[in-house]
Amino acid sequence: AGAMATERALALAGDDPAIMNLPAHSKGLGQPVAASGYGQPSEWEKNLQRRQSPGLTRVPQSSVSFAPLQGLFGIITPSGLHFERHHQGWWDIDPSRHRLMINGSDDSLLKRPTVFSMDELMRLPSTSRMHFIECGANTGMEWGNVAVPTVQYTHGMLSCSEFTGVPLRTLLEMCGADFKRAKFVLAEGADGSGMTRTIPMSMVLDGQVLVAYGQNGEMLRPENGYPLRLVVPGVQGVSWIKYLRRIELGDMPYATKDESIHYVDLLPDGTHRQYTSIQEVKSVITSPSGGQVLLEKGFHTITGLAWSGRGKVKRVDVSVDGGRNWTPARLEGPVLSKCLTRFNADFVWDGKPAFFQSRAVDETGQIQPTYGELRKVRASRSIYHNNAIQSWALAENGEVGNVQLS
Amino acid sequence: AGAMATERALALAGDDPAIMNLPAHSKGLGQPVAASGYGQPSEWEKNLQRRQSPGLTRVPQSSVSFAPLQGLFGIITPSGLHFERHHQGWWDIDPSRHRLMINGSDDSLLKRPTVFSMDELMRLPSTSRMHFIECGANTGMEWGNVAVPTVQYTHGMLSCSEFTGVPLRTLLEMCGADFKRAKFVLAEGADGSGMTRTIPMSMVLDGQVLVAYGQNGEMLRPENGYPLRLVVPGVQGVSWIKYLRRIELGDMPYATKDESIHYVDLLPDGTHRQYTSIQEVKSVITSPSGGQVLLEKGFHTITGLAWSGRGKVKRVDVSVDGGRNWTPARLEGPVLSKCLTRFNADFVWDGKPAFFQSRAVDETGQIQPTYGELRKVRASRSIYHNNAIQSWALAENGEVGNVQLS
Amino acid sequence: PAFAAGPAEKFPGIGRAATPAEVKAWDIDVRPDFKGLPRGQGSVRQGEMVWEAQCASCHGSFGESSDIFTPIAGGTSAEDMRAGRVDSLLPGANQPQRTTLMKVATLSTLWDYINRAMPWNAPKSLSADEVYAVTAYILNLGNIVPAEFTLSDTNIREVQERLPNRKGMTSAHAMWPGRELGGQARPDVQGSSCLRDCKKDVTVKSFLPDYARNAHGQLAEQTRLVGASRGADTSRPP
Amino acid sequence: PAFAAGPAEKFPGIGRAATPAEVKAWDIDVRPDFKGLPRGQGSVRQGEMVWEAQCASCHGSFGESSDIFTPIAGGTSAEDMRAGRVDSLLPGANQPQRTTLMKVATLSTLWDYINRAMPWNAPKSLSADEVYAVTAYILNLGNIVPAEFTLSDTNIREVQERLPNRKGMTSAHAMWPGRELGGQARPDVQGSSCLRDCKKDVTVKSFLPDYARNAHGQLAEQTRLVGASRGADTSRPP
Ligand code: HEC
Ligand code: HEC
Ligand SMILES: [Ca+2]
Ligand SMILES: [Ca+2]
Ligand SMILES: [Ca+2]
Ligand SMILES: [Ca+2]
Ligand SMILES: [Ca+2]
Ligand SMILES: [Ca+2]
Ligand SMILES: [Co+2]
Ligand SMILES: [Co+2]
Repeated sequence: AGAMATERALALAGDDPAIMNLPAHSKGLGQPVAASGYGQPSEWEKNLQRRQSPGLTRVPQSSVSFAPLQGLFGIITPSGLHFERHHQGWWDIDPSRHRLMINGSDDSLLKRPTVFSMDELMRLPSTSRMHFIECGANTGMEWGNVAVPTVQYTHGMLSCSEFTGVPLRTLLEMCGADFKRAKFVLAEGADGSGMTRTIPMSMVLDGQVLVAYGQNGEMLRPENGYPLRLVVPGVQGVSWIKYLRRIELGDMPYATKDESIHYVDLLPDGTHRQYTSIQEVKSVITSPSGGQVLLEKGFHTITGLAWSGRGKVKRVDVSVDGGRNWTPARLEGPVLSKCLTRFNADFVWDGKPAFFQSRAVDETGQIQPTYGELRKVRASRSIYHNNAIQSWALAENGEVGNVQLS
Repeated sequence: AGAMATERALALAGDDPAIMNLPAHSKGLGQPVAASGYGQPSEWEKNLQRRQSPGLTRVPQSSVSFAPLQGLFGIITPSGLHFERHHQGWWDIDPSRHRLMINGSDDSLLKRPTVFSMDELMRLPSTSRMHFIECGANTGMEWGNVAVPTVQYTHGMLSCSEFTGVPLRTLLEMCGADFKRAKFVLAEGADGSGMTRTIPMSMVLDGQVLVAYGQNGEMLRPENGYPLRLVVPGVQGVSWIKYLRRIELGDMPYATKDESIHYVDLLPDGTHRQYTSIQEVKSVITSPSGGQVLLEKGFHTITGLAWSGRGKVKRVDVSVDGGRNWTPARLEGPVLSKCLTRFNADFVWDGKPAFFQSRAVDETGQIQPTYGELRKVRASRSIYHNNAIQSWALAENGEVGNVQLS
Repeated sequence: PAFAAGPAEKFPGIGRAATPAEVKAWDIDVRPDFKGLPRGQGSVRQGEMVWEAQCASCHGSFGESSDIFTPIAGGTSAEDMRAGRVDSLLPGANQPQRTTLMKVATLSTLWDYINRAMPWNAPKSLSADEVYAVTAYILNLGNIVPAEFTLSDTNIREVQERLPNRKGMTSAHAMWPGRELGGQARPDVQGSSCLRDCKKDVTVKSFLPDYARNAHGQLAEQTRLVGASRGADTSRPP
Repeated sequence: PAFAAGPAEKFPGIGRAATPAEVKAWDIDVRPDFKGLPRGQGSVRQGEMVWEAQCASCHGSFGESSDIFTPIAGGTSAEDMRAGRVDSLLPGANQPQRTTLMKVATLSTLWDYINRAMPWNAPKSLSADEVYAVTAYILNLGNIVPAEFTLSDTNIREVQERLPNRKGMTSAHAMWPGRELGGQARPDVQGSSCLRDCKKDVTVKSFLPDYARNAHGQLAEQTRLVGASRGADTSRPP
């Protein structure tokens, strides 16, 4: 009410020049259609960029750029702001010369090793589905302590798109796969890293895994694997092989570099968990969030994202008192499986300090853990799969900071 | 089978150089992350641009650019390819100086005329929803005869995005609106045209109309009304006022220029239908479509879009024999209300001529009409609201053309 | 009370009362019942001066130009003015273009639009009197008012009753969402759900003539370089 | 029969049989059971030459560099080699970085990765013998094979049995989607659904120290210019 009184006083103090002096755009002729055949965001939005976290990686071709979640709405990530993770740089590949090969680790697993051109793949029955993609290392910097200031850096290895492509199962059927014996699939990229990952056959069989060329209505972006990538819903991003050139059927997992030396999770007993694929139930408040300063007391909307690699988000609870009490947030539809879900909750700021936290529950009953609950089992050296509840602290001066609570 | 035999012969004739000679991207180091803080499509995708239809309009600031539907996937339109319709050019407005005013046509209709800044609007409870937007004049050039070659020009005044914003109802409640007497809403833009349209209060009351700032996860694009536009689901695009500066409550419709001199539909008896808002059930096959040439016989996917301003799409039938026989197509989920729905159907081309047609049915039971059915009632001078079934003719040489059938 | 209270307490801190001057600055719309019309007046002769100086370059001296937009005047008759319906809108009337005066049913529409949007490159630059004047000039071009006429807020209702197409609009349709306009519940057009043997003959009634093949540019450059098809090479015959 | 038949008749015209030479050109993966490993051999000494010429600039002469990536060798002991578990992975071991040799459990992984991806700026440029050699050199850096050792397709299985962390991996978890790996059905971590009075004290355990305030640049320039908040001005203290 105090803030409002000030507002009103200000208003009564005079008429708003932004209203009284008609702006140029009300009194002139604007720009023509098709000024850009492919349009761009407003010049006023330049602050929202994907960015690197200084010091996180040593070379920019094997690195990460984070999506600016603090400024995004809804569930679709603009493709220009999709997070990046490359191991040996990205390419813009001539699609007319790109090929997909399907073979077996031996002849008995697959009857017909086959080569497909993009022309051919794009003729096959396709499906379009919205899914999140999250790097297994997302929030990895925060396993031990608070390390970075904003949600862009804590959670920005996360994006969500509508993907279009052919179910891998269709292709394997065409090639005469022996689904009884071939329990694993190796997917391999055409880039320098020749990125390879073992893909669960169960997800191929139930039609979830896509050989995708479309992303948010257009072709994949070069940074995201143009012209072909694998989509493995709910599974960490490294399995979504970019520049996909080859699929091999096998009867054992492949222990590739990025599932043996990296993307393995160190447990307290010194063993590494291997083939940890699923991204567990998780959520984060994107606004108000670290590095932001609230302008005024009064009504605010708490907004954020929730997701689960196991299926649909069922509920998101929000707390503003450090986790003493929680209130269910509003979920924005459509709530889709293995897709981001936007949640919103009301908050009236009285000028006192507060904490913002969110906790997601998925349709399998998994509940997002606190740091305490997570570390009790996995300690804090796993690097990957940190799905703990994120806490933001609001100070009296309106500034919001990244914190971890008892 | 003939085509396949040829293929195999070709394959046996030699190993594919695209496979045998490893490409540069398999043997080198690619580009770094964040090479673009805001990424762009592949260089190979440059053909897909929004384009004007030569001769359609006289000045490019009051004109249309069409979305390249022939190359799009799924239901989300990439914001860079969103169709444009400006009446007095587009602007990139400083959002910190943009205001929304709400007033009544007289004091009795609205208790508190109010001014909102963008800062304030973005604090209110918001919702995110996916909706199509179609210009009332979409397919208008084809009322009488075939006039344009491709689906970009026949149906490209159509796009679909996830919009984020505040229900207009919330704002009107804050201002103390008299919903009993105020049956109409005037929405007004801040651009030179000061575009104004009368909005149905029934759609405001049921929460459908949004005051939106978000589009596909980021802010609206300047061409689409940055920083604020009205979203009126299912209603023709001209009502989705861009650069929204003012909402007025009234007790009668406003008969603005673009609902009295334009966006009125001329009937055979010489009267004009006024306030024709709803975009009726409609669909179009986007591939194969006019101006394309099929490369090969054999299996092809027929793909297209269906939508209805009255609700969800319930079914889409596809015909390849000129409308003698129809087969239900596959609908891709999620099927959402007043949103594009992607459909797919199988087609094996035997090298003979064929016709591609699609026919949508919505959840209210409305069925998309043929040109014959449509013209029987409305003749062919309406300009707006042409939702007839589109026909594409496939010739023996593989070329697809735009036709209208008996 | 309209400007006294603050915004609803449900959302503290959001919105502020608009001042009377602010509302006056932006509330410029004029409704069919002429609510919102400011006082003022302008003669056909004054309008002609405004028109020649600020409008004719785009619309032509007699509102006849179609270089920029459809013509403003033309296609209406004295008979139309009496009946309130424009005959040249009937099928077969052989009217090349539908002019503004053939269509407009509410004079407020013209006044409001010129006031908010014209001249196209300098909208909202005319005074109220200039808008009256130039509206009068347009009406005179259509022989709706005589050359010595002065249009004003006091006589505009009478002129409304002379508009050639004032009875030319209908809301009796199902395309307005809601019942505010009366309208009709049932859409006027319905397709068929036939699935098998729906028709006998299939004839192509209309197709793009060969001379128009390249009218939208080289289509080969307007589609993707991969996929099931390529764009047709429209620089050559099919 | 593998290369004889064409693609399934369900989708005529799509896909073609891969030729044996094509499969050979692309099927380069080497599995943990060494399926896919080409014949060949290379000594530690030959490997040292490859290493110094093509690897050391990034990884350091002894695989110790962390300028480019985590070090490759270091942190393993003779005891680890016998047991197949690396002690320095245990909590409190005070090992600054987790090197490649501390983690790798399957020798195929190293061979396959170097063969497909190294040198980083010229991947797939090494001959099979060079990959054997440089792998031998790396193993020697970790004291897993002696300096006179020659690694080959015939003895690689024996060397696998000496890898320090060969027993360090587990699939006993619920994070693989499917039952192909055994694993566990029940996730190991579960949160609480408490809604009211869930805890007493709230203490901030960790926060960003003041000196790191600007470590990610000026945050005021990393958020939108409108909305409920602005980015903090991190060029100044809070
Ligand atoms: C620089 C060119 C230009 C000038 C000068 C100009 N106009 Fe226009 N006028 C246009 C264009 C273009 C349109 C169509 C705008 C649209 O698409 O909504 C138009 C539309 C109109 C219309 C609506 C016609 C219809 O049927 O929709 C009227 C009435 C009009 N102008 C009157 C005027 C008057 C009066 C003036 C001078 C005071 C004027 N114009 C000056 C370009 C111009
Ligand atoms: C120009 C720099 C550069 C050169 C030269 C280079 N590497 Fe690398 N190496 C890297 C980088 C960067 C990575 C990490 C790649 C990634 O992120 O996946 C790496 C990773 C590795 C790894 C995996 C380490 C781990 O723990 O994941 C091995 C093994 C390796 N290199 C061996 C070699 C060998 C052998 C050579 C020479 C034949 C070589 N490297 C030459 C830069 C280089
Ligand atoms: Ca293999
Ligand atoms: Ca008004
Ligand atoms: Ca305020
Ligand atoms: Ca008449
Ligand atoms: Ca083929
Ligand atoms: Ca040990
Ligand atoms: Co990753
Ligand atoms: Co329009």
